[in-house]
Amino acid sequence: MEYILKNGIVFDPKNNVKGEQMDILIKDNKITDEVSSNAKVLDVTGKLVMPGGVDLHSHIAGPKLSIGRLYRPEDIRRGIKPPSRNDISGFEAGFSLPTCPTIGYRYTKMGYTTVTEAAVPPLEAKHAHEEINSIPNLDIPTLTLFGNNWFMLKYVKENRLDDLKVFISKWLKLAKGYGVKIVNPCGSEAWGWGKNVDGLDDAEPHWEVTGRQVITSLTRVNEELGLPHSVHVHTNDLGHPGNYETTLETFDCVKDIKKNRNVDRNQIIHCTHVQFHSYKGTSWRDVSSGATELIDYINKHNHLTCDVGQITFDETTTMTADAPMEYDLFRLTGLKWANKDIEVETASGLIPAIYSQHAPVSVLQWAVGLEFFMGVKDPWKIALTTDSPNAGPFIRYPKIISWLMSQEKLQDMLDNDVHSWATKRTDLGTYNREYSWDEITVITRSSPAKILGLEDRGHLGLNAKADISVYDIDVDDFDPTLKSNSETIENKLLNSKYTIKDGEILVKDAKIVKLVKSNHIWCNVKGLENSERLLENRIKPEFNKYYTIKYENYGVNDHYIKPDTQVNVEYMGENYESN
Amino acid sequence: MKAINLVMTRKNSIAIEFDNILPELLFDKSLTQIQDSIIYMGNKQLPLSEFFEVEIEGDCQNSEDCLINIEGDLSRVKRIGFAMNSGKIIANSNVDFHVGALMTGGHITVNGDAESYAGREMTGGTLEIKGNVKEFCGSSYAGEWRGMSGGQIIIHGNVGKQLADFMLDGKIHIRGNCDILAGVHMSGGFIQIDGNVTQWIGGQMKKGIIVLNGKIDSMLPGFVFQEIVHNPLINGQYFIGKYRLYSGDRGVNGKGQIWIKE
Amino acid sequence: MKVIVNTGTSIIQAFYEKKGSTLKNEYRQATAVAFMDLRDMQKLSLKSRDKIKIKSEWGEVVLYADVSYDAPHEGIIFIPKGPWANIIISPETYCCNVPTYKGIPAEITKTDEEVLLVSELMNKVYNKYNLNNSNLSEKPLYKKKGDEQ
Amino acid sequence: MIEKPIKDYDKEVKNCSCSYCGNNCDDITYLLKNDEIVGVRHACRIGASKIINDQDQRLLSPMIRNDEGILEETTWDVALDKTARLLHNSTRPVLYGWGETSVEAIKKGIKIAEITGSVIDNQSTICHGTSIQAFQNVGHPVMTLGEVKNRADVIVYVGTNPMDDHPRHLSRYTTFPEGFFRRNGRQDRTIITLDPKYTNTAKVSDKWIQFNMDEDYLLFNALRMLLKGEELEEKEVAGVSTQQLEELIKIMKNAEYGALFFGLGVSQTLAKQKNVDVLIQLIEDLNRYSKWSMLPMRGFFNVSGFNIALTSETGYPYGVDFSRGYPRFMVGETTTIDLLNRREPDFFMAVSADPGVQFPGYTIKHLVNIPTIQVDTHWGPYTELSDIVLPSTRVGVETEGTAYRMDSIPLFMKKVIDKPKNCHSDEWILTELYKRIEQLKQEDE
Repeated sequence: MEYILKNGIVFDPKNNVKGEQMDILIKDNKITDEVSSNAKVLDVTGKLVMPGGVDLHSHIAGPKLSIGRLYRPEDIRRGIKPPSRNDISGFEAGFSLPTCPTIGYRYTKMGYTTVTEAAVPPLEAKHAHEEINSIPNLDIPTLTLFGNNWFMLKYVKENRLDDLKVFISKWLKLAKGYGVKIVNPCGSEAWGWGKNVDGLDDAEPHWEVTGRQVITSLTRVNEELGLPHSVHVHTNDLGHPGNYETTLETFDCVKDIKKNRNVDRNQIIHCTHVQFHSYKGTSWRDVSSGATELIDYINKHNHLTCDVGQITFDETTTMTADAPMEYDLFRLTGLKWANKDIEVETASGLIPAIYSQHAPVSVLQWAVGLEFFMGVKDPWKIALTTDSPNAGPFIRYPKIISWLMSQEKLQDMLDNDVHSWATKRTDLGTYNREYSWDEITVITRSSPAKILGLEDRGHLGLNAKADISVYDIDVDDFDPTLKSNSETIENKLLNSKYTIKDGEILVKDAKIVKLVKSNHIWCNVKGLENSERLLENRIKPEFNKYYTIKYENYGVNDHYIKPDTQVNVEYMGENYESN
Repeated sequence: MKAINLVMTRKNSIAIEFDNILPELLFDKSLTQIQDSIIYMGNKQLPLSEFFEVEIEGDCQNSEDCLINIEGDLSRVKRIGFAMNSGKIIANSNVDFHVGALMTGGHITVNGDAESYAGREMTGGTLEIKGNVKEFCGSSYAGEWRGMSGGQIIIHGNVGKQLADFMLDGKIHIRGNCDILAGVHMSGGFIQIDGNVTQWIGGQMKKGIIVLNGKIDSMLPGFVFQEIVHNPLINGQYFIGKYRLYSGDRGVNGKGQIWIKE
Repeated sequence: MKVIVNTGTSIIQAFYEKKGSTLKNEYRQATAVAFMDLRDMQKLSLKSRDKIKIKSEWGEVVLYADVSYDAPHEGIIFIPKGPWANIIISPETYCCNVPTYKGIPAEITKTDEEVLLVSELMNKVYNKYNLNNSNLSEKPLYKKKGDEQ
Repeated sequence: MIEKPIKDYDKEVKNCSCSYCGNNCDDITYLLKNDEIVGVRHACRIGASKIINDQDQRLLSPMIRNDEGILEETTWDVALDKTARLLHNSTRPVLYGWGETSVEAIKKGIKIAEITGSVIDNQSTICHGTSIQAFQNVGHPVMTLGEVKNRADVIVYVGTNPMDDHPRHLSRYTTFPEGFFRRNGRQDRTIITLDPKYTNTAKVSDKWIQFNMDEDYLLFNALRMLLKGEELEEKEVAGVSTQQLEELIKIMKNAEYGALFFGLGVSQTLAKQKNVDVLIQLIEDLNRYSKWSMLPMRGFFNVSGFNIALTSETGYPYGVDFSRGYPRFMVGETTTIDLLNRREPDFFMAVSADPGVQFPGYTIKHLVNIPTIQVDTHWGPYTELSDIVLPSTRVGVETEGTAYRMDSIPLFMKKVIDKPKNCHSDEWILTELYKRIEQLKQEDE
């Protein structure tokens, strides 16, 4: 199929297109520069055109979601929407814990085409992929949890990085994972005994390995393999006042590790939901923002990127492999607590969270997130996330954009809506920045795509994937800086005029018109097959002793990942960029 | 004052759902509009006139002055007064699930028994049931830790198990007896039971007050006897007689009060 | 004699159930059994595998009696879950969706009546198709295609 | 019942997943001769009986009751068309079962429920539904079984008898195996059973605490108090001496890693979900002092998979009512036993489940008055009440598919032998039904 997307106002930061009126040509699933006379014209004169949205960190499939839905029927009820008569999508259910189909409907309507599931334990990877099969309309890479895996801990402890490299390469194949996720390294393992680790250099009591060792080892291995994405790190001490120092140390601990020569991205470490890791103080009474120091570091260094994890003032659900932190939250709030320890690999925890604009701590967290948006100068180093649903459900992205684009709106909130900690305990009030559409495009499309190493998307250049979103906003006649327009921004961005994925129109005029199967994106390292076989033979006896399923039944069978995109990486030995 | 009189003409073993039959939805509607109101029966949607004869008396300007009077065997009519906010409903029969659940205002009288889930998660208004009520009266819905938070429930007969789970606020008055597990997880509000209770009252209770004028077989170990008070003043009301005050549940460091008449 | 009935899984009943042998005598032998306190059996002068009739508010059924080694409680009997126990248990869920499988008050008497096979029992108790019990047995009763009409 | 070792076989298939209980043991070896399973290694007795089952009781052809009330063989087209029409024309249909089929089939079932406005429900409704209600109310602290194997030094079984119901639970997952931090297996662990009955599990435990039936709620309440350091005035709670309770709580508090498993003895007795509710809170409290997790002992091999699949698709774990086109879940109202007790359903289909074995007689009586469909592999009590019988295949033996273990670990179950000629998988049957119902819906429009 061929289309001409005509006369839109196009934002394509990677290709330096900043709001030019132009046509985008689509042939089959790619952007092209020539179409035949059969091409169908979609007139979008004056409308906002961007590449399809890319979310680099969200929780949309796998065991945490299942537990969440199972134990929060009150959240499911809150998001019930009967099927509409003139839409081909079905009913919706769930607010912070949407059902699988609902996730697809809501993201597509927002113009998103790629969403990363950020934490999958390999043991339950089949489950995550099975759920992805029920989510329509997205491309979904999954990040595989390694930060507390016993084999990893053993190799790190014994400094066997070659084995670790082969292990990661093999395990990504087994889990059909895209990249390496590290969550509270060593802390979730310590949770096996009801404990946590305190900071980057507190060794896990049994393994005597520290978070620092895990992060640096996995970063080295990630770069040696040349995986498209860098290590994706949820640093130690999440949600603890005073944790910004750990975060700073984490930023710094990998800075001398060399980046693989073949990768497109700039960073060697991606630190996720930094908002939760940027607090000063010793308790929730004397807590204040530590964002300024972290922002300063990010502005001065190029080896790291981050996403925000912006608070949105909702009743939502927190879910993370950082299980000890969730128990702390349970002690703090007394709300119903869910926990799941997963043998040999990780733990996870969940708890409902109520972020209120009247509660000092929530407001501090909200302001810290916005500080990052305001303070990080280069938008290519940052991505918009809410760590959905942890800080807020993903359907709040448009609301966040409305705050970022209007100082008037933000100031009004600071003056009238939110608790005074926002200005008293953070530097948010000192910024005076308004995001342009170009910058919004970067933090919701181009930057996350680049950070993920998915070069075919996040832009509209020749041969890029034809993933495009069009919003019913007349760019030249619309002032996003006005407070009075912030609701319009939210509504228009929630309901795209067109969402096009792989050259197919999925949404038209805010209605879903087509449902397609989601695509599983995973990373396949080539060139280590022999080493993998040897490692497998060594691992098997241990595996069968300490897991409770057989190694032979462990991996994700191919039929769970149809259709898939296999991102092939040729292993080329040590192949680093020179500094 | 406008009265909408509904007389049942057809009863089914498959229950029907009355979500749309509320004063605030019908007070300004014409006879035909009311007759055409959607009633749910299983996977079918049918007009009210399939099941009821409708008659209107008088007129009103707002829903507060609207009364819906329902006659016939309503034991298979669910959701009477569900999420109602104003006006009055009188059901002259036994009623099915969810009567007065989620109501925020207005007045419901049931001249008969009610099935389970009466007055669940109510936030305002009055629900009065002249007969007995089954399980989960005044409780929260599955998963919700914020239960009934306002309004009052008056039950003339007996109630079943798990009364007022997770109650936060509001008043419940039971004139009859009460089965096990009343006031579990309660963290506020006031329950008065005039009849007897078998056991396990107030388990995991954090706050709130339960007054028991009848007898109880045994108390949970989490409740500690405090004192005997003559004619105590509880929740702004004097209770005549000698009352034993217990506090608990210690298992949750609770400060709930249970007053039991000697 | 008045008793309290508990029902639940037993390993032998589960063995024949999972094997798919519910119509057969071995399933009846494993499942249509009331496991009793020896003292209770003596009170009714019951030997192992004697037959008793058990009656509750919900129905009555004939079972074999046998000695329990797990529940040495007078007045309490255990019946493996299955079509026989179902007849006497309480359907009441108290709005919690699970019927009452345990703690059912019932009365037992010695009897000479037969313990029925599953097919006979289902036909006699529920009588959905009004069949003649003498045609029913351990073998499934059905008409093959092409059988003479 | 003693089986001799099988020597006469020509093929071994290893690492098969058992299709009996929620243990889903995936280390089973099938022994085949001439493409028939003649032996099973590693499985427990019940698992083996499920795998090598009774072939002369097999449902082999679709059947419909004739005028005399006798089931008569028919073609798939006739049986499926009739089923589709009955379901399509019904007002309050119930689709029940699902515990012993694959997630792939379950997902088809959910789709059918959605387009027909049915209630879809599984065996949770008669087993651990109450446990799920408690999870919903107060929390869900669980683990995978390997955590127990590798770490647990204290294991408590409450109201469950795995030695009979989940025979390999102790030997494969919890008590006997060597674990990473428990090198001596059984010797490194303390096993405690709380049960009114002296069960086979109690018999192999280090400690058996007998409590009064139906007083679970009281017992766990008292334990919570003791854990908080409060003293009990009572000398005895629920038939257990206070001293014994104090000893128990001391062991639990001092555990390095504790695991608690509970069964229907907790979820089906008097206080039902509130028993589990307070038990969960006890586990939550214990985590202040030590590490504790819990898990319900799920019965059928994929009862947990149904809960997961249904939450993925609809948000709710069981008892989902699609009568309004979107999911509603209301315990006691949209659940199978309650609906049948109220005589509401006008259509009933059981897929891989036998209500004749599972439901109270009073409940079953309504099945006499309405159309009933059976989709299953074997003749059973429910066949005797079924108007239409659709013979299906055995997952993990004749059909592949996904199942979830009691701790929600997904397993892919193999197809090892061919199905009987005229049987079809549940997934196939439901796909065919779906197509026919879609067709009928289109004809209506």
